[in-house]
Amino acid sequence: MMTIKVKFFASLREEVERSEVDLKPQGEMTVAQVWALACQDMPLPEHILSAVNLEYVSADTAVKDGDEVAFFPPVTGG
Amino acid sequence: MMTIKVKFFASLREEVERSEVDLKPQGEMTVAQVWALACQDMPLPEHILSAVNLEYVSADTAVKDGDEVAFFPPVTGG
Amino acid sequence: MKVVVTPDEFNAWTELQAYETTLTAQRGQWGAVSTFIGTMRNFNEGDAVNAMFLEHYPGMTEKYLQALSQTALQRWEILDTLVIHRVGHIQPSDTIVLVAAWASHRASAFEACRFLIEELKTKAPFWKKEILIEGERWVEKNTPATV
Amino acid sequence: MKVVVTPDEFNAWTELQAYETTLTAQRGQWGAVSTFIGTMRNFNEGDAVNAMFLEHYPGMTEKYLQALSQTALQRWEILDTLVIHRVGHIQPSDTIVLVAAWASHRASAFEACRFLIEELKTKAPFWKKEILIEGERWVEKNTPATV
Repeated sequence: MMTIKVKFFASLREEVERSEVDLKPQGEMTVAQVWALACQDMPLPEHILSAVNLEYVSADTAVKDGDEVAFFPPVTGG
Repeated sequence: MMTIKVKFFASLREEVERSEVDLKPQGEMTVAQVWALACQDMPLPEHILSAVNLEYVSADTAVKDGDEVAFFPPVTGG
Repeated sequence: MKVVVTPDEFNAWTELQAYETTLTAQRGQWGAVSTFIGTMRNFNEGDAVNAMFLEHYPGMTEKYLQALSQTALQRWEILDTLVIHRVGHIQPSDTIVLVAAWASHRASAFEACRFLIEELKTKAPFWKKEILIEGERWVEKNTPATV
Repeated sequence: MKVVVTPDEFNAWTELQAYETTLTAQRGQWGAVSTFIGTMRNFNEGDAVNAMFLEHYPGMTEKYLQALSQTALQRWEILDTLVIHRVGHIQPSDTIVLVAAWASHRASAFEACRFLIEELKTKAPFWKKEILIEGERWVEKNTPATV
């Protein structure tokens, strides 16, 4: 069994009504599958960005045990 | 009789060995003629810039009584 | 090279002066410094903005800005960079972001500085929430680079 | 808008901070400040430079820089500008020139700032003489905008 930490930021955090959740999936997963598991099969919105271990990744990236997966809306800093 | 103040700057000032000269020409003159009168008919070097009353002008600009005419090399500030 | 993400108010000019005095080894080598400072305006898209909350992704934000500064240092002939970004609760006219590049010549300084702010604005994980007279709203996108 | 031509050493960051505090009416309106600072390097064209003498045309230089600032204020959506240029005897690492533009958005700030320094370098009546170990030489041309 793996442990995956999932984080949500900004407007997405408010939408999914949580900032962080720990998942314990049985087998290998992609970022998209992590989203589906964390968000009860709500579709992953197209504009949402994802990161694994603090680096941008695409939704088909494989996730390993202990990874931190983050989802967030387009950035607006500066 | 007119009075024209002529100024030279930087390397040109060193070349003509003076920074300022007052001319008292008899009649109307262009900037090029002011140069010729001030510099004993030495040809006006092509790269030399000229100004009348603190504004850039071309060598064929007419000069009036009381004007300040300046000649200087390409600028290198900043 | 220095990157700071801070919840504390900062004065851009004081930070620039303080950082520059630490560049003792490069003194006399740089001839050009280009800086950009972003401050909070009291209006946006036609509405008065009373305050702002700036969220970030602790860890990823700093890592992204470090990598961005390294990229700038590799891509242009520049000697050093400074990036400071504010997070948390922000008041109008507060400084939000400061980027700076020191170089021998001006073209590299300007280009690296512009690169830093454009990349930061489009890719660094920060999110602005505006506090208006009537409620709050997340900023959905930044002003494009051309405006 | 302020233009200063001065024989006195100045600290760019202190001047920027001091000038910005006078912009009380525009506080909260600007969101972007772009600055460029030119300092004296201790080398040029492969030679060590010990000192520099910066000549100018008193009267015309100030007039040119005032007109240049006005042009920038008309051509871009900017709120204010600051230009300071040193003249006379200068030592390596001294600040020679400072230009700054305050604007609502960053593109105007960057473009106006770049315009100010490029026009200043190619048209404002200043001339640099470098004092080398073996004698002096007039600088014949500035580094082009693209380097």
